[in-house]
Amino acid sequence: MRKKTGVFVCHCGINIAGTVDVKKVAGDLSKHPGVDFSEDYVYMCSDPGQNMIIDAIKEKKLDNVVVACCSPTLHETTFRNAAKAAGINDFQCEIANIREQCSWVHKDMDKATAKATKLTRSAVEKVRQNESLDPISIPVTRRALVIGGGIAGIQAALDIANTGYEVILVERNPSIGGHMIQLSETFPTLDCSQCILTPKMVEVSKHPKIKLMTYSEIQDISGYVGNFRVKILKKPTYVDPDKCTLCDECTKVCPVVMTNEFDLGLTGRKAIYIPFPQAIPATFTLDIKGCPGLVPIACGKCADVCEPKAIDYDMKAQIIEEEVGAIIVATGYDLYEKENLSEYGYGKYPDVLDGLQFERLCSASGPTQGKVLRPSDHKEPKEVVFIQCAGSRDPELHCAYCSKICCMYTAKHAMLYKHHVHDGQAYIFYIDIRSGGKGYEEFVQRAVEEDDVVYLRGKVSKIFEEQGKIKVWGVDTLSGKDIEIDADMVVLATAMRPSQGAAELAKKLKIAMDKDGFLAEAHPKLRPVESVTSGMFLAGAAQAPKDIPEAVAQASGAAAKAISILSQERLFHSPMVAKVSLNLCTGCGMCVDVCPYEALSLKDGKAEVNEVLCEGCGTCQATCLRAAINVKNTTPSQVHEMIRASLGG
Amino acid sequence: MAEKFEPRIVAFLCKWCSSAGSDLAGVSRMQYPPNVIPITVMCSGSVSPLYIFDAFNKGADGVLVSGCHPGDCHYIKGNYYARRRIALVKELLEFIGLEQKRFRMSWVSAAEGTKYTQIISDFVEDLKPLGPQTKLRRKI
Amino acid sequence: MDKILLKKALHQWVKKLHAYRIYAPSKDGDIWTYEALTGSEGFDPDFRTTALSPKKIIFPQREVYFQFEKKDGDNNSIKETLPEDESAIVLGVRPCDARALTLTDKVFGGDFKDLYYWKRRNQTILVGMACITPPSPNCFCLSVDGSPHSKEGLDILLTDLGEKYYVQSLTKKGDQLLNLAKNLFTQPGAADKRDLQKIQTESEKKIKRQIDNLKKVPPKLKGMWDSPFWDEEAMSCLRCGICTYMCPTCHCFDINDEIHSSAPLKGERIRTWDTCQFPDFTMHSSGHNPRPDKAARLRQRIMHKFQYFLEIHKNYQCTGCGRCVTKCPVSIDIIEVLEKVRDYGS
Amino acid sequence: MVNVEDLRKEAQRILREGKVKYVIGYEKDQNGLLPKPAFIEEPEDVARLIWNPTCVHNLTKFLVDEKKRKALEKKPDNRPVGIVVKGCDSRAIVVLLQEKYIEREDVHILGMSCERNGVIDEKKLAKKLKGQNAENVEIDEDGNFVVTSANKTIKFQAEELLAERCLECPANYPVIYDLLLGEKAKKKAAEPFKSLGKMESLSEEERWAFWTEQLSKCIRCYACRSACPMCYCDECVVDTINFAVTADTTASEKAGKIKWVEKSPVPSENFVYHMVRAMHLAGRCIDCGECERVCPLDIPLRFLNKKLEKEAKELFGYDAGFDPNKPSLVSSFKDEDPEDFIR
Repeated sequence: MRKKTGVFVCHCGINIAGTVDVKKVAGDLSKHPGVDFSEDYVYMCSDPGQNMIIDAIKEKKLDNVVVACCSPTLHETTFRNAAKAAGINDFQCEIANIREQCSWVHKDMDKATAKATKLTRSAVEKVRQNESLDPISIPVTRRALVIGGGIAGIQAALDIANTGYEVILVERNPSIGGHMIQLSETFPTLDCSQCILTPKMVEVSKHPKIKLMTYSEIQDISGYVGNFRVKILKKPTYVDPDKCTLCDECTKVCPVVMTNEFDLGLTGRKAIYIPFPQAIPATFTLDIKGCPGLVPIACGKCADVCEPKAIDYDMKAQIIEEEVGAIIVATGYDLYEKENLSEYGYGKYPDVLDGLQFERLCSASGPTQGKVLRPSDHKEPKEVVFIQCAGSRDPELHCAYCSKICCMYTAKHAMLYKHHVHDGQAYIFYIDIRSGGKGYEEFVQRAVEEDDVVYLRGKVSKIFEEQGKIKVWGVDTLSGKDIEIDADMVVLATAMRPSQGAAELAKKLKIAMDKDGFLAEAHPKLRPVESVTSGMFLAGAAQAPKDIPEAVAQASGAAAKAISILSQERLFHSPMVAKVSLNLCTGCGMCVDVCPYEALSLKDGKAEVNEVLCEGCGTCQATCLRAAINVKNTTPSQVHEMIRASLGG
Repeated sequence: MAEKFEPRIVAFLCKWCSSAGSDLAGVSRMQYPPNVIPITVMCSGSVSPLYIFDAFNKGADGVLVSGCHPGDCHYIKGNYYARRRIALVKELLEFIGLEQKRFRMSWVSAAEGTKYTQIISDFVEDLKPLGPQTKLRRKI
Repeated sequence: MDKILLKKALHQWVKKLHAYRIYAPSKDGDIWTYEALTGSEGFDPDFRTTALSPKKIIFPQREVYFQFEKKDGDNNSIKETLPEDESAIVLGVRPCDARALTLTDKVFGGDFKDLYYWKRRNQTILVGMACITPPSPNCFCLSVDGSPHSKEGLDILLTDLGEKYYVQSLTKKGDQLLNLAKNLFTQPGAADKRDLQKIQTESEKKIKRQIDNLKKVPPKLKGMWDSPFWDEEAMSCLRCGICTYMCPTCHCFDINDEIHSSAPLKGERIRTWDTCQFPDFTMHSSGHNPRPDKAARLRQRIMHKFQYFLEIHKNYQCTGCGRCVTKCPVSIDIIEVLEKVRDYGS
Repeated sequence: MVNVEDLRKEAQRILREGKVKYVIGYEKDQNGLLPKPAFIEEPEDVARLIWNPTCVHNLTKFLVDEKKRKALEKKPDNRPVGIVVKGCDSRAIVVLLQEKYIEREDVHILGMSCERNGVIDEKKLAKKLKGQNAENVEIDEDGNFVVTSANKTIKFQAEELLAERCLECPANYPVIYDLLLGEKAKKKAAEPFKSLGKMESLSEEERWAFWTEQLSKCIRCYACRSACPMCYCDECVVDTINFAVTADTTASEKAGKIKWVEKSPVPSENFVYHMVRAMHLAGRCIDCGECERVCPLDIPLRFLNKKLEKEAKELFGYDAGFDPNKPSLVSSFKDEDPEDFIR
C-alpha cells in the first residue's frame, strides 16, 4: 500500500520567502515521487495554517506530512499536535528546517531555493519510513529509598517524607548521624554539630512516613526508574530495641573491650554497646566480631543481667524486599587510609591525629570530655602543627583532587585548640587557602587575627619523634626559610575518599564512578544531582568532597528530583528507542558495552533493550556490525534515503 | 571551471549541540555558503561509517561529522565513541587515496554559531579547488 | 582451411587484425587475464590458464538490459541497451574454454534466444591456441570428452610446431582473418601434418589428471540426492563463489534494478553473475531456503554439471579447464569428488 | 621442534575419550602443495593429521560453520570441537570468545607454536621454483625451509619464503590453548607494519591509482569474507537479497533492507564493499592473511586490514585477539584518545 505524503512550505512572512522561492519548493516537491499534496502558506504555525494541514490530511487521506519551516525546536510539537488532531500519529509529521538552516543564512535566492528543496525532500524520505509510535508509559511505585544515614541522607529522607511520600532510609551502622555527629563544632558559625543534627535524627525516627533501617545494607537492586526492587540485608543486633530500656547494665558486665569506631580508636567500648548516647535508634547492639559466642555457655553475662530480656542470641539476619520508585545514594565519605600516610607518622605516633580524631578530642562528649589532651600521655599540647592537603592535591603519591573542606576545618581546628588551650600555639602548613563560601574567608582571617594561628605556606618534609616531642621539618616557601617545630601534637587534614564499600554498591546500582571512585553525575554541569541511571540520584560527599551546607543543598535537590518522579502516577518516556532484530543479532555485546544508560543487556545470546532506560542516542546502532539494532525513526534505511535526497541522487 | 564548481557537502549534525549551533548561526543571521545539506542525527556517536561511505558513493564532494565537545555529550559519551570510529574512517579514506580535505569532523556546541559558520565556509573554500569528488562516486 | 604461419610473422598478422577490438591474455603479477590488446606487442602465446575464461567477454559479469526513467504523468521511458556493434577477436583461446562457450550457447540459445549474449557471441571471433603442455597442473579435458587441441567453438586453432604455427581456420569468420594477411600464410606440407599429429598425441600424454569411467558417475548421482556423502564432501567448503565464477561453463545470473536518482526516478535494470554457491541464490522471500546448507549447494553444482545438464543438453557441463581445482581455497577437487561418486557404495 | 606425533597422540586421546566431536586439522592434499582441512572423527584416522609450514589455512572459520550447523540441528551434539591452531588462528578464537560467538567450552584447542618461524607464502615459493611444483616443505633445526621439488631438496632462508604476515607477527605462538606443542618462542616482529611502509610512502594520487587498479579486479566472489573467521554475520551488509528472514521478521525490517552496495562489480561499489569490510574488521582482524591468500585475483586485501590494525595500535594502543575479556576497539574509548584531527 503506497503511502501518501503531504508537504507544507511556510513563508514565515518574508523570513523564509525573502530568500527561498517557496512556491518553487512546493512545486518541485509536488513532483517528488509519493508526494500527493504540496502547498505553501504565509504562516503555517497560525491557526489557518494548521487548519490547512489538518484539512489536507483528512481530505487527501495523507499518511504523513512534512512541514518545511523553522527549526524543529520551535514548532515540531505544534505541527505534530496538528497531525494528531487530524487523526494521524504525531511521528507521521516531520520538520524540514528551511529557516535557521537555510533562508536566514543565505542570500542567493536560487541556491537557497535549491537547498530548501533538498532539505524538504530529505524530510519526505525520512517521514515515509517513520513508525507510528506512542509514548512508553510506566507505572510508578510512589516510595523512595535513601541509602546512607548521614546528614545528606537524613535531609533527603525528611524532604521527601515531608511531601507525603514514604521513604526507606538504610544505614549500615547501628545509628544514623554519619560523620557529622562526630564533629564538635562546625564552621564558620562554630555551632555545636550534635545540637543541630540530633533534632533532625529524632525527627527521622519519629516520622510516620520514614521507615528507618539501621545496621542494614543493600544486597541487590533490580528494575528501573519508577519500579526498583530492592533487597535489604538487616544484620542482627541481638538486642530487641522495643524491649531495651537503655539501662546500660549489659555493658558493665560485658568482658570484651573493643576499639570504639565513634571515637576513631581514641577510646574503647564493650562488645555490647550503644555507639553514642544520642544514637538513633536508641538501643544497644551486640557486636559478634567481639562477643565470645552467642551461647550462654561461652559467656551470656549480658543476657543474665538484662531485666527486660531484650537480648536474643538467636536473632537472625533478615532479607527484606522493598519496592521503590526512586533512589537517592548518600553514602558519604571516609578518611584517607592511615597506612597511605605513613610519611607523616600517621598510625605510627599516637600524637599524630587525623581531623576527625581531633574533632573527638574537642567534643564535649568526646574521650576527654572536651579537653584537648595528647592521647599518649594526656598532657595538654602547647604547640600543635596542623597539616593541610595530607593526601590531597598530590597526583604523584596520593589523590589528585582537592578535598575542599580541609582549609576550613583546619582553620576551625586551630581556633578550637586556642579556645581550649589559651597559651598554646597553632601552626598550619598549607599549599593554598581555599575559603570560597559565605563567611568562609572572614572565618580564616579570624583564625589568624584573633587566635594568631601561624600559617606556613609549604609542605612538611619530615616528621619524627624525639624525646617526647614530634619534630616537624618543613619549609616556608614565602620566606624561603627552613622551619623546624617541636610539636606536642600533629593534626593531619587527611583527604576525603568515597566511603568504603561505595564501589560495590555502585556496581549493584549500575551507576558509574569517576576516576577517583566518587559516584558520577549524569552531566557535570546540567545534571549534577542525577546519576547516569534514571531514577537514581546523588547527594553529599558520595558524589564529591563537600561541606555540610553543600551536602544539605544537594540532598534537597536530589529529593526534589525524586519527588518529581514520585509525584506522578505514570512516567512517560520517548518511544524513539532502540529495537533489536533478533534474526541478525549474534549477541556480541558491543552495544551493551557502549550503551551509556545500561539500557542494553544480553538475554539468551541476543541483545535486549530496556525501553524505559533507552534514550535513543543510537550509539549502539553505529557500533553494531550487523545492523541488528536500530533506533526507531532514525534507522540506517532512513539516513540512507536522506543522504540520497540531500545529494539529489 | 573551478570557480563554477559548487561542492555538495553532507553534514551529520548531532541534535543537541551542532544542529543547535547551526540554528544559532541562523538566528544570528550569519552568512555561509549554501553547499551544505545538514542531516540531523541524535548523537555523533550514531554516525555509522556506512553513512560516510554512502554519502561519498552518492556523490558527496565532502562529508562533515559534527558533535558536542568532549564532556558535553547529551548522552554522556557518544561523542567519545564517535571520535574513535571517525578517526579510523579518516585513516582508511586517506589510505585508499581520497583527498583528505574531503572528510572532516568538528566539535560545535549550541553556542558556537560562529564556529559552525566558519567551519562550513572553510570547508567549501577548501573543496572548490579540488573539483568534484569522482573517486568514490557511484559510476555505473 | 589449413595454413602455416611462421612464429616471427605472428605479430605482423596481429597488427593486421587491429580493425577489430582484440582481447588477449596478459600477465598481471602472477595471474593471466584477458585484456584489450593495444599494439601488436604484448601477446604472449605461451600463456597459462587465465583467471577468468573468455566467458567474461561474451557473457560479461554486468549487462545492462535497459534504462528507465519516471517522467511526469504516465509517459515514463524505457530504453533497451543492446551491446554496441563492434566485432572483436579473442586471441589465444584454450580449446577447453572454446568448448565451454558451445555449452553456454545451448543455454542462451534454447527456445529463448538471449539477445545480449548472442549479439556479443556473433560479433566475436575466437582464435584458439592448442595446449602443447597443459596450461594448468589440473587440466583434465580428456576425461570430459575434450582435448588439448579440440576445435569445438573456435574459428581458428593455432598449434605450435616449434618454429611455426599450424593454423586451422574452422569458420568463415576464421577465413576472414587469414585473408587479412594472405601473404603471411603458406600451405602446410606433409611433414607439417605429421608434426601436427605427433605434437597432438604428445600433448595428450602430458595431461596428468584424469577421471576414468566418468560415464559411471551420472547414473550414480541419480541415487545420491539425500546421501550423507555431500555433507562430508562439503565440510571444508567456505561458500565462496570462486569455483563457479571462474568456471567457463557456469552461466547463472541475477537481475536487479540500480537506482541512479530518486527524484526524478532514474535507473537501469541489470544482469550480474550469480552463483548457486551463495546462500541467497535460492533464498525465498518467505525466508525458506530450499538449499539451506553448503552440502546442498555442492550437490547442486556437481549434479547440475554431471546429471541435469547432461540429460538436457547431452554434454557434461565441464570442459576440464581445472580452474575450480586450482583456485579453491580449501582444495575441494572436483576430480576427486567425481571419483568418490563413481566408487560410492561399491 | 614440534613433533607431529604428539599432535596425533593428543587428537587420538580426546577422540577416544569422547571429549570432542571431531578434530579439525590439516591433511595432505594429493594434488597440490598446500594441505587441505581435515575433519577427523575416528581415533584410527589421526594418522592423517600433518603439521608443516604449508599449513597456512586459518581453520577457525570452521568453528563458525560448526555453530551455524548446530543452530539448524534438532538435537545438536554439544561436545566441543578439537581444532589445530597457529598463533594467529588462536587470536581469532580469542576474538570469537570476546564477541561471545563461541564459548570456551566449545573448543578444545591444540595450539601449535610456529617457533621463530611461520608458514610459507605459496606465491613466493612458486617464484623461487620457477613454476616447478614442490612436493614437500619442512623446517630444519636452524629454522630454514627445506623444500623437496622434483626429487631435489633445496634450502631457503626463512625470510625468503615466509608469508608477509609471519614476518610481521606479534606473537607466533598460540595465546590460548588446551595443549601447546612446541615452545612459546617469543619472536616479536621488529617492524610489525613494515609491509605498509611502501604504501604509506606513496602520494595520495599514487595510492588512489594503486587501489583503483587492484579493486577494479574484484569480481565479488566474496572468497575474502568467506574465508574470514571474523565474517560470521548471518547476513552481510553488502548482500541485498540474502535477508535472514524468520517468523519474527517484520514487514518494516524487510522494507528497511538497504542496498548500500550494488551487485555490479564496478570500482565504486567494490570500494564500498572493501572499505566497509575493513571498518568492520578494525580491532578484530588478527592478520591470518586468509582474505589475501584466497583472492583468485591476487588483490592485496591484507593491506586494508593491516592499516587499521596499525592505527588501532598507534592511536589507541589496541591489539586484537589477546584478551577475551576486554571490550572491542570500537565499543570502548579512552579520555586521552587523539582528537587533533577534529576541529
